[in-house]
Amino acid sequence: MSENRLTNILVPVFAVILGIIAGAIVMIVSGYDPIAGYSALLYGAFGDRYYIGETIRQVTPYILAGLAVAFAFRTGLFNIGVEGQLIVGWLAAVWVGVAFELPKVIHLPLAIFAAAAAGALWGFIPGFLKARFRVHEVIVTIMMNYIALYVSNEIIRSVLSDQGFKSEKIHPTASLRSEFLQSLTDYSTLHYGIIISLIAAVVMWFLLEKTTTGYELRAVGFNQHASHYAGMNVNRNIILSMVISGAFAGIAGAMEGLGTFENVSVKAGFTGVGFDGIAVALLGGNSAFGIILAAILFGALKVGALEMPSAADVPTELVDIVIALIIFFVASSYLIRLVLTRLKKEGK
Amino acid sequence: MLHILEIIIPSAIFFAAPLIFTALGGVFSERSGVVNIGLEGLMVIGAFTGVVFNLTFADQFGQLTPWLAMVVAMVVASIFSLMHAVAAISLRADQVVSGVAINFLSLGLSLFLVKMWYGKGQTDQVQVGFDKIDIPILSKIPVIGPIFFSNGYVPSYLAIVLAFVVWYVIYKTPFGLRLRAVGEHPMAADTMGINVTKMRYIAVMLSGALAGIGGSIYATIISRDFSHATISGQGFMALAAMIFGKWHPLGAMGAALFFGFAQSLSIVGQAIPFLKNVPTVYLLILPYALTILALTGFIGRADAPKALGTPYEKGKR
Amino acid sequence: KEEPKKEEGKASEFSVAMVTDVGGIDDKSFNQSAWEGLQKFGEENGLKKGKGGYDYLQSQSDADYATNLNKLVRNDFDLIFGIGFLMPDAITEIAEQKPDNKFAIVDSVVKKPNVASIAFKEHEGSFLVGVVAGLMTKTNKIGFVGGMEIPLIEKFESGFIAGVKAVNPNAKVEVQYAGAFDKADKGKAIASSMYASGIDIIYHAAGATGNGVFSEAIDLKKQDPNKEIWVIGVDRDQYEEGKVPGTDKSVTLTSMVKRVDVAVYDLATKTKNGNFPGGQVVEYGLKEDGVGIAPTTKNNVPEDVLKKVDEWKQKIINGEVKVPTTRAELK
Amino acid sequence: MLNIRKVFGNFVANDNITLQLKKGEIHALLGENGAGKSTLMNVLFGLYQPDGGEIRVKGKKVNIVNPNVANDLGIGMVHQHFMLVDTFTVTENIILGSEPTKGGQIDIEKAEQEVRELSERYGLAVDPKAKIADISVGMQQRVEILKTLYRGADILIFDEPTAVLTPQEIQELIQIMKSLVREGKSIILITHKLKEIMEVCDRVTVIRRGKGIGTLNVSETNPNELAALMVGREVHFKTEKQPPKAGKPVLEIENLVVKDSRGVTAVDHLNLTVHAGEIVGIAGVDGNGQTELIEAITGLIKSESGSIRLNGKEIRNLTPRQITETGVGHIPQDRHKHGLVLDFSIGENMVLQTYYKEPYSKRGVLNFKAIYDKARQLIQEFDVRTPDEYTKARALSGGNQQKAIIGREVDRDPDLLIAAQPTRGLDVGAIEFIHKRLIEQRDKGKAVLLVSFELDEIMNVSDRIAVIYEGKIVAIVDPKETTEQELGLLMAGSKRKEAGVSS
Ligand SMILES: Nc1ncnc2c1ncn2[C@@H]1O[C@H](COP(=O)(O)OP(=O)(O)OP(=O)(O)O)[C@@H](O)[C@H]1O
Ligand SMILES: Nc1ncnc2c1ncn2[C@@H]1O[C@H](COP(=O)(O)OP(=O)(O)OP(=O)(O)O)[C@@H](O)[C@H]1O
Ligand SMILES: [Mg+2]
Ligand SMILES: [Mg+2]
Repeated sequence: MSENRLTNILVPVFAVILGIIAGAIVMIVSGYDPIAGYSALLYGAFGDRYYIGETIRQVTPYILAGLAVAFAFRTGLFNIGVEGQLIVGWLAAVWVGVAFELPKVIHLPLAIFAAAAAGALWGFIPGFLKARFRVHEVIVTIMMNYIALYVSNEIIRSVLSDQGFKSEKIHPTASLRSEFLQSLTDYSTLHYGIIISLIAAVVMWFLLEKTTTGYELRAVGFNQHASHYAGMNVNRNIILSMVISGAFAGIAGAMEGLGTFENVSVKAGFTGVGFDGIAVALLGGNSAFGIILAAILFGALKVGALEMPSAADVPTELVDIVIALIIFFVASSYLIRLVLTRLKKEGK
Repeated sequence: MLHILEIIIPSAIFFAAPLIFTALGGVFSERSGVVNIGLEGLMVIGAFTGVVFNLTFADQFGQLTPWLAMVVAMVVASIFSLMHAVAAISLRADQVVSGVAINFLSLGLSLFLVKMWYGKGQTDQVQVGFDKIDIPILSKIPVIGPIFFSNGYVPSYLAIVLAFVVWYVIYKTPFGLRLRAVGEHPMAADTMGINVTKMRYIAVMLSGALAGIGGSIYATIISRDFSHATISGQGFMALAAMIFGKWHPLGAMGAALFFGFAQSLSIVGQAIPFLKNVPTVYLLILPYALTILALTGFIGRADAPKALGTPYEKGKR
Repeated sequence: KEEPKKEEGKASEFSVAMVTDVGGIDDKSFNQSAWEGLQKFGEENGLKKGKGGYDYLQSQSDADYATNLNKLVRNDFDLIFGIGFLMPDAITEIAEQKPDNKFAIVDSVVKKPNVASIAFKEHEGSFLVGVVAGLMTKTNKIGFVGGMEIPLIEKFESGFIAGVKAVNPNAKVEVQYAGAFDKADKGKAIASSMYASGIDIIYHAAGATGNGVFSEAIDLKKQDPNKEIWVIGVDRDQYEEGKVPGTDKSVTLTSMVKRVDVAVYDLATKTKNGNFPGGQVVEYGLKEDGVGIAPTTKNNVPEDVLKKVDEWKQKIINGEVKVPTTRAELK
Repeated sequence: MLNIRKVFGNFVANDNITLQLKKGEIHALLGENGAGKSTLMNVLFGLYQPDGGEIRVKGKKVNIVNPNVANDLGIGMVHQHFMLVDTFTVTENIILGSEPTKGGQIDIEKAEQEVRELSERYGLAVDPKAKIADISVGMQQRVEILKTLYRGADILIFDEPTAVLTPQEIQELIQIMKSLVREGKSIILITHKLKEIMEVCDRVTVIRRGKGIGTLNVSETNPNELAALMVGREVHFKTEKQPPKAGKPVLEIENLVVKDSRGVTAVDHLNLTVHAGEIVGIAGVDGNGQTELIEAITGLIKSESGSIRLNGKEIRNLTPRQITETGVGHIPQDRHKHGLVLDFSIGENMVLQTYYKEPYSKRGVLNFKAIYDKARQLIQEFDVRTPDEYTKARALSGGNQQKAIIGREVDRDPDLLIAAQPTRGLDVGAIEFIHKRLIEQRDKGKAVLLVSFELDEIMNVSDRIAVIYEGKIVAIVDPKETTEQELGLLMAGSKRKEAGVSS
């Protein structure tokens, strides 16, 4: 049991180490200096309080996107639609942030709630289609991503602006920004969203592990037939799972809309945060705590990467390669497990 | 109306061609039981390789360049797909996750190389592309000729021919029978002396090869250079076409043509009187919405290969 | 750690940097042009690329603008450019936080005392290429392909149509927007449908989406070298983009060049000399040589047409003709 | 096969087993669940590589590295779980891997012709063009046999071939095996059914816990000796039980109509009553509506019409949960599909139907202490062999999984306990245990409904036997007054009268 748990922790750690080594090899082969590259990355992620603020800001949506992917995953569903749910959440949050003038205690929660609701709605559709027609959610969520992108762009153009490309700035009462955090981090874009992310992580853990609802969701995820046999409403649980997952993703969008950007603009393509969420969830072993750690890692990699071209002449894409390889190694954990058991045996 | 078809259909076909190639690749992979979400990434590799080859060797090979680029892209992407094969088949990785990793990696790696080789975010424009042709004789047929056989690219017609070839291979040859057996019931195939692992490797590599072709002709015909935005969603569209087409080569081709049609309609639509007042957004989301509708049973149930997504472990019950 | 560097930098030289949007410094458009201007400035003033000289940072997504601007501030550049109409929010924010630093924004307006805004009269340049198109069309059908439907691109559209109508009231201009600046496939499909419907000249103001327009035109030209179809380039001289392989011809009729390089160079020079136009909008039009038609235009456009173009150019510079900037003004 | 040794991890599945097969004999391989029979055969067939020992065919040492080599040596295997591709035709399944071709294309006509000829020669009567999904289990097995014959096998291995067959089909299979032997083939037969060994086999090799116990001539042994050799102790075949004390009706079914997933009427105006304190066994050939009947009672599928009453209360078409709460326990036919969430711990599985009730949860929050306390108690009581209650259900052997399910269902103390094939694939020891538990329930005054394809089990355990045929109960008989022959005929659809018994 405990041995198993140890392996479960060691696998992602090994994956990260292997990914970083592979990244170094890529740099060496391409004629870059890996030490300079990684030092630049490290400096760009944690070098001073400004960079730390930026890193935490990036970690915030990553945690939520990771939770969204993981929540669905734990209940047997693959939500590739986090990206689209995030986009509609972002839109909804900004919409509320722009359209109303309310006291902060009402306005901010309302905007976040709107984001969660929009994401939930976007998750509901694939959930419903899966429950009702047994349509595979992977394909539907991929399609829903594109629909989210085009529909939200259209709304930004024709409703939130006058054929412009971005909305107005949200009212300060709906903003997550804070002078205090900015002064703390030398004017980084850090905002209070991180607290919401951490709360969301606790909520996910509690909901899934400690409640009857979570028990049902997990049971349905593992074995629908047995859940039906046990008297659970399978369809309702499938939908619920996608709705909750979508709500997490929607809140991730709110973090961008109410914190980082304070507006929403027409997007030529996806934000990528939703897809990165898959990596976060996977590396985090789909557990709330693991996701926080994984989000910190990926957030630091992404933010730190921006320092690499100027300080070490290394293209930022190196970090995308490293992240991809980390996912690869985690996915192929069979190999790492094999090596670990070998090592253990020899140790005995 | 006829005139509008003359505008829409040729562009529907050239939009569809990369999707057809890639979707046919998907058919091979998924028929063997390996999910391939990585088609998008494999197309990226194909597009990248095709463009880089084209830029590098255009002087040596002249008009032959795009064809050679296509072949090289095919080879490189199929080698790249080995990563998915190793992870999904030998290392029993979650196939969806491994596919997602392929997508991340291919984009990261190709952009990294572009920056390294060209010192900037995208390549130059390729100078030697495929030629537009009117198919001799066929294009002279009244009505149909100008609509279907004029103003097309050779690779587009190749894609359609290939769909029939793949159909023949999958349904009429021993290889196809074995491939389908491996995707439906790998253990049964194993006991019949079929090397499940080998079959799946071949299938995944074929999917890489065809997605590579798809990506390279997309880049050569349509975008003409390679950047982060060159392949943005076409691989997923191909995946959708394959499912829409019920994992059948001709179905996949039909679906890809349909998507091409929807996309070309969303663009040309603005020029058609009765579509003029329809907001573009409806036409933009049309292919995606239709795919979802189709999946909900509009066109009957689609049964995926039974072993799809499950790694085969010898001796596991 | 930063203190000594600051003194060193300030004492000896003037340093300048820019943040690109996602296009990068080789987008064959305003990012590239801006970088060319900055390079020219740097070289002429004996600066080195990098900290303390001239440099750029490329953004991967719009999330990076603020971060990149901040990064340059932290590296003590004396003047920091934000390139592109997507940048104003980020510039506004950073400019508020760092009132002692100097910023400039291209293609947008930020009203802050420490920000200089660079605007171009794209409508004027577009008017001139509209004149070329109006005089050159054989079919009296002309196309305009826009990237995103935003006020900036509307300036191109309005100026262009006004130019066409000024010389050829019978010509019809069909307008289509691709919805993105990086969707070559859309550009190609739009071009394909436009050429098929008898349009013979397309003006694109669509960034990389315009690559698709070129690709379609080239392929059609290759298929039938006698076909009279043209593309009008944008931002830079796009003659090379229009080269038909195997020939020495180009489908590029002319290009509306937007001399971001001129503006960037000019503003950097002003600032170095202590004339930073903070809080102002500096406009670059025909008069300032900030916009214009490409020199390669003479390859495909006959002398008499060029002469006409020149006449119109003078009229605009003199103020005789006022070019519309919006559809409303066009009417 | 000499001194074959096969190790999985630390587990020795085959420990120096020797088995010698003579030409033209039917050789039985006997052993408990998990004794290592399938493993040994998989070694012979090339699916596993042995860690020790050697295999000789016709005196020559061979190295069987994969099934192809086995095929070339004339060894064919009919697997315990059929190895057939559902969506393929009979012919496609048979030729798979050695397809006749004409110009690169499969020559399907030639193949069909060959299959037809083979099928006729051995009296198998299989339609070469039929889809596997559309033919009966018995037919599917014949396809499996044809697969081996098509490849020219001389040695045929049958792994538990009779477990899935009806008595009639078993008789037909026995005829087929005999005809195969007559044609000079040799057969290794794995089965748990001692009766079959006595009937058809020439010799028998017994293995226990991976070790070879010995080889006997069937004519010189008897079932009791074999069972004792296999288990290592005396086994009682006849389950001891008191006469039933039947009480009031618990389950009353009237005119029930249920359609199966394809919309075909599977249960057709069925009537059945089960009383408190009795075990009613449902005998029938697979596919006569048993599954649909049970799923309709338990609410897993909807029924068309009729009535199902539990203790007088109408429960037809209620949800599974409502029905469970009314007092129905259900040991499902497929323990992996319905009975367990394999990736949950044993503890979590123990509260699969009761997790939302106190003490297991309060105000929507689970109480894991209560859950695992309960699990420990049941594991103890029902002798579930598991490292601990936190172990995933997946890690348990089939018999122990079944014990866990029975523990859970019995513990809820339902008025009606439905047991569908509760002993399928289990060894005699486990079967004995489960039968005892069913009878215990009955003696506590509960109603028990038992569905089984094993006539032995039905005869042994039931107080009354209801024979189901084409969705109807065609007869109710007393096990003490009937024979397997009679039951077999009834199950095959012949009227009671014809069987010579008045109803
Ligand atoms: N692939 C495997 N990996 C690890 N252990 C295995 C594997 N296959 C079988 N075993 C172990 O070997 C033992 C023998 O299994 P085998 O399937 O040969 O039993 P069997 O005699 O055929 O049982 P049954 O009567 O249930 O069919 C099993 O109890 C199991 O512990
Ligand atoms: N592939 C495998 N890998 C590891 N362990 C296995 C494997 N197959 C079986 N086992 C182990 O072998 C033991 C017995 O398994 P097995 O399925 O043979 O039991 P069984 O009693 O024959 O079950 P059944 O009644 O379902 O046939 C279990 O503890 C199981 O964990
Ligand atoms: Mg077994
Ligand atoms: Mg067995």
